[in-house]
Amino acid sequence: MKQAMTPEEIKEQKPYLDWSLSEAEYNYISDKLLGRLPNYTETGLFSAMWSEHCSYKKSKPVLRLFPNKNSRVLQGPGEGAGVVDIDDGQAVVFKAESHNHPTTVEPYQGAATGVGGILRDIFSMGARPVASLDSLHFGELTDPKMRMKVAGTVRGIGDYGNCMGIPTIAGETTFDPCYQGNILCNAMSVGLMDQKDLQKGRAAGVGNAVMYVGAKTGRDGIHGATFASADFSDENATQRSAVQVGDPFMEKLLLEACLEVITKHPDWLVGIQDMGAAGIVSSSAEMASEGKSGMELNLDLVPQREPNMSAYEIMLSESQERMLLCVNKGHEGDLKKVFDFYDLEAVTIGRITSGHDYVLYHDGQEVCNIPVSSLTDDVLEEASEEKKPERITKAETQPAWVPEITDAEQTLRDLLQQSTIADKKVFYQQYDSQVRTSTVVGPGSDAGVLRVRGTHKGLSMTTDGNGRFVYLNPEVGGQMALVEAAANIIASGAEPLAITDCLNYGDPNDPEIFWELHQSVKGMADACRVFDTPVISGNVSLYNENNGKAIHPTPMVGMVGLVKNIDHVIPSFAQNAGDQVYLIGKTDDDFAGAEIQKMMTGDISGIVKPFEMEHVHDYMKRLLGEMQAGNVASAHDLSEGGLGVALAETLFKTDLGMNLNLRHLSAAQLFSETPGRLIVTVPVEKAAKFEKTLGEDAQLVGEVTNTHWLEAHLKDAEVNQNVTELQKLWEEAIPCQLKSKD
Amino acid sequence: MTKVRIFVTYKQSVFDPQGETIKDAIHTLGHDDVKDVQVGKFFDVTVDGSKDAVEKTVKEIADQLLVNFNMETYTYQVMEED
Amino acid sequence: MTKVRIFVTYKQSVFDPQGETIKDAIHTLGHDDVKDVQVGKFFDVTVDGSKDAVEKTVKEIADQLLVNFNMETYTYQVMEED
Amino acid sequence: MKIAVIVFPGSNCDVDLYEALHSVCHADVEYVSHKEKSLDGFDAVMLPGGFSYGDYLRAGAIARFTNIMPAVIRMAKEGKPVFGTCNGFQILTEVGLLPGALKRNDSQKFVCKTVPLEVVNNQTIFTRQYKDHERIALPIAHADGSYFADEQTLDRLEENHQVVFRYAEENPNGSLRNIAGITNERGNVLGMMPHPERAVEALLGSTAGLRLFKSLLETGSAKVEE
Ligand SMILES: Nc1ncnc2c1ncn2[C@@H]1O[C@H](COP(=O)(O)OP(=O)(O)O)[C@@H](O)[C@H]1O
Ligand SMILES: [Mg+2]
Repeated sequence: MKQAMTPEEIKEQKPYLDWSLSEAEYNYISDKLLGRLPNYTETGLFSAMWSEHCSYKKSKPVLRLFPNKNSRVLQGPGEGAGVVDIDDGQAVVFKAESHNHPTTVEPYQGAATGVGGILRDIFSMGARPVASLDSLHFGELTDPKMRMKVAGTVRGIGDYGNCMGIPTIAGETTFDPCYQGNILCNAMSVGLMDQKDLQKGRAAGVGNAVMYVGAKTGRDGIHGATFASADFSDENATQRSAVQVGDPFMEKLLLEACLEVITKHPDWLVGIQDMGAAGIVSSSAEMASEGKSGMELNLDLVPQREPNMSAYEIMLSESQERMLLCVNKGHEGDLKKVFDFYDLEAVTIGRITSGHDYVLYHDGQEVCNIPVSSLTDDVLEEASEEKKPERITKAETQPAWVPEITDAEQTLRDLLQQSTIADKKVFYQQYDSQVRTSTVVGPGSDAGVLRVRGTHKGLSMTTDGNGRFVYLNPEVGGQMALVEAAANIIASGAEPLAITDCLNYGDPNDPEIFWELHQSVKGMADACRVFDTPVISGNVSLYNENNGKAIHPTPMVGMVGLVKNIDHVIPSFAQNAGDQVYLIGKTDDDFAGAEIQKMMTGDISGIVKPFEMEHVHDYMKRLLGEMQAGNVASAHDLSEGGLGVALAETLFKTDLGMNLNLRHLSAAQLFSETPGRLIVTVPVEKAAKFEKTLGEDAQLVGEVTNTHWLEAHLKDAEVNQNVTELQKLWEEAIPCQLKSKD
Repeated sequence: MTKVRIFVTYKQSVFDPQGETIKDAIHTLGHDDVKDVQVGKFFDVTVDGSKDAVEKTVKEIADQLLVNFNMETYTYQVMEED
Repeated sequence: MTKVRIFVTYKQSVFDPQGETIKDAIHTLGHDDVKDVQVGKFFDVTVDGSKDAVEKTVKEIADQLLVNFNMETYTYQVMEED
Repeated sequence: MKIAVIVFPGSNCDVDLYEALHSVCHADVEYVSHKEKSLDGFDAVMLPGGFSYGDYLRAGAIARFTNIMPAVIRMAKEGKPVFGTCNGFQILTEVGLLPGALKRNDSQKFVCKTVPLEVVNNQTIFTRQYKDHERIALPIAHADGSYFADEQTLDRLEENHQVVFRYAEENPNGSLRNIAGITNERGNVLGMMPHPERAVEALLGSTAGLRLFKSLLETGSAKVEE
């Protein structure tokens, strides 16, 4: 068999260093795990499986901080996706995944295959994907190259989801120079299932078949897993094409075939897992490990698209739209028949063996024989150095920046046109947000809401994160990411259930970056405990750097909430003239990392102040009670741009206005971004009850009018703006930048 | 004026799901004699200038705009001149 | 085996916004020497059989599948034989 | 009336059509696989939206060769109601049951939003519950919805009152003469890009599409006489 190098040559020439396996790891594998030198194929398998992407060797110690259980959690992290009980024998399944590096290199295919990958994670659990979300962070639109990347990314997400027939119902899109050389593309998928159909990625039962289904294997994305774990510079632009191409049509067939087997023939199936990063090796080794089994695969039986693929290439290929199944002996033919109906390949490529060895044959020869656990469980966790960055220590001693507002109206108009705040319709209108006819609230609100067909329930979902706050104060920024997600869910009238996350950071070998990771995860974890929203799945993306410069630490929170009665979903815009307007939560001078700071100073600086999470949680819970009781007409959370922007957004798409007494606030505070606030409208007849429940946490600030003017009286300024004009500025800002000729 | 046809195709190793699906459809029509199908796109551009200038332009617009070198490659052919 | 390249374009009378969009983008790059851009797709099909049989196949698959004659038209070119 | 909803490989609005008919209209409806050859026992057939065969090559181009299509054509010839929305409309033009073709949107982009339409012909079996020239708003969600036909065909369509829906305020895709939906000459085959099946429940924002299904279902014998 053509192994490219002998084990001795590998030891001498150390090719594994290029595959991101360290010498210490190599020696540990040789001396402690195998007691011999690994051959070429084995070395390749180790470097992929021991990469950060597959093993989480650096982030694991930090991930342990996350709570991941409560009475509703049926499946926490570790499987394809997390599963949460939503009563009536049903469950919601969700997970998010990053595809940052592939999207930066090839935006269209990178984004498309990101969506494809996360969808397979959902249906491998036995759930039907019912909605997608995305979280996109780009460089500034003033760069024409970035405009093309933005267009490609959005088209990629749209094309894949649209073709699959899964609505994309919410997401976020932000712009900051820190993402100029490394864009972030995080995709989240939500599925719905009957609890009885729950599957695991598990292979067990001596003699049972390992079956490969779906697309053929080519040389796509070889070393994608290790590639994603390596620093990322312009040199990579010249590497030979290993771009993974998505085939959503094939995936649609795969989805239907897999769900047919899972729901109609549960007795055939032992386990199922999608082939994601590091392809066949990670799926098969993880399934064997989970089932505490041995496994033998014959690679000659793997359907191949290209000739002369080596064992190493077959095992590490990241060709898309493939799944691995463990099938009870004797049912291989039955299973094949189902897949035949969908014109899909289903091939037995190996068997479960007694013992715990992972054995591969290629061209009639044994090319790998190692303990299963050496690939999956024996990975050396790495303790990382941490150091608090100078910039934070320094900022702590400096006075906080407060904007000087000379023209509050103009400031509001300018803020509405900031690309991070402006209307994102140009993007999300490229996504089918209604297919499957269950979308109650689509993109353009705080959270997307789906009804659960056949019940009175609904599911509310959102993705949120703000790298600027995390950069200035990782711990508080981490808390804020969770609180913002919770505010969005609650604004829709839903009870937060649990979260998934994508942790997007720079090179963790830099002690300052690892400190950011650690602190922000701690902040998120604490907030998760306060809100009782365990982390049920997630994903880590490190090495998000370009030519040595890291992105802002950008943890993304994907939260799902339960709507008890779908008829009580709360809209995010004002409903009736005469309704009372309340501001929920305290407003302070919080400008560090705020959109107004970036707009006025061109940069962000200062310290993001801590806030009282328990208190925020307490009044949000009471607010939710009022919503569920039908006492609230609309609710919108305050995020980028603060109260001023939120008030305008509450009036867009209506023909109403507001008259507000904000004399306790300065003009600057109109744009402060103190976390945990919402703007809520309440019918007059419900106001007394509402005020009683919310007490001091709700401040009556005015009423909804039928003038379509936003009128606000502040301590040191007056705002009187025509909403139609504001809306026009907000709507045209991004299309205008996209069309720019320079 | 010179008319140049620029052909853009996927690189060899890149998977082309469209070509596969079309091949299957052709087989459904009964044409098993068709062994392979690959899909590409072409651009007919009309360019003003000397022969050398035209070729320079073609290369530049291919490099900067028409071709995605992550996965595509191109050739071109001068169709007619006048 | 014969390789045939089948070119499919919109009919002359059909408005093709894509060509216009690309032309504009080329002008933005500063290439005002590009006067016109038309876009088409092509299919490289590898067919087994005699020359006549191959041409017959090409015509049939073009007529039945590859071309929508409401808006498109096609030409083809034999690329290589062996 | 018993209605078949055809499921092609890659159909994905099949659920939407089915549920609109089943859960909302309480009609007798069944999914039928593209592999079937017969539609015996059905009184009407509907082709759903989605991406049959991934829209590879052209939207609807490959689906027209599936086993079920001869049976669909037969039903059309017999004068029974045949309805296609979105990808279904594209398939109906590809197979020649409706004239013209659907091009890529002028914007070159997929577009999902709700657009105003005018009911141009309320005398069809599909539209008789709408008022003459009524304005309604229906969702669209497509990348290839720009209706194209040559001038004579367009003139003939208008003379015969085959244009049933027109985009009323903005033209979202570049369709000639703002055409959003047409029938065949006999009036028993309707194809349209907008999705009436997505507008049948107030909970989801609109019921403007409901009367299309009701028109058909409340016809008694839906068969169109020649
Ligand atoms: N990439 C995207 N995909 C889908 N929806 C998006 C995307 N970007 C923004 N949106 C939608 O636009 C609206 C505004 O987004 P954002 O300003 O991030 O809201 P918020 O601050 O309330 O989280 C939301 O409804 C969001 O779902
Ligand atoms: Mg919000």
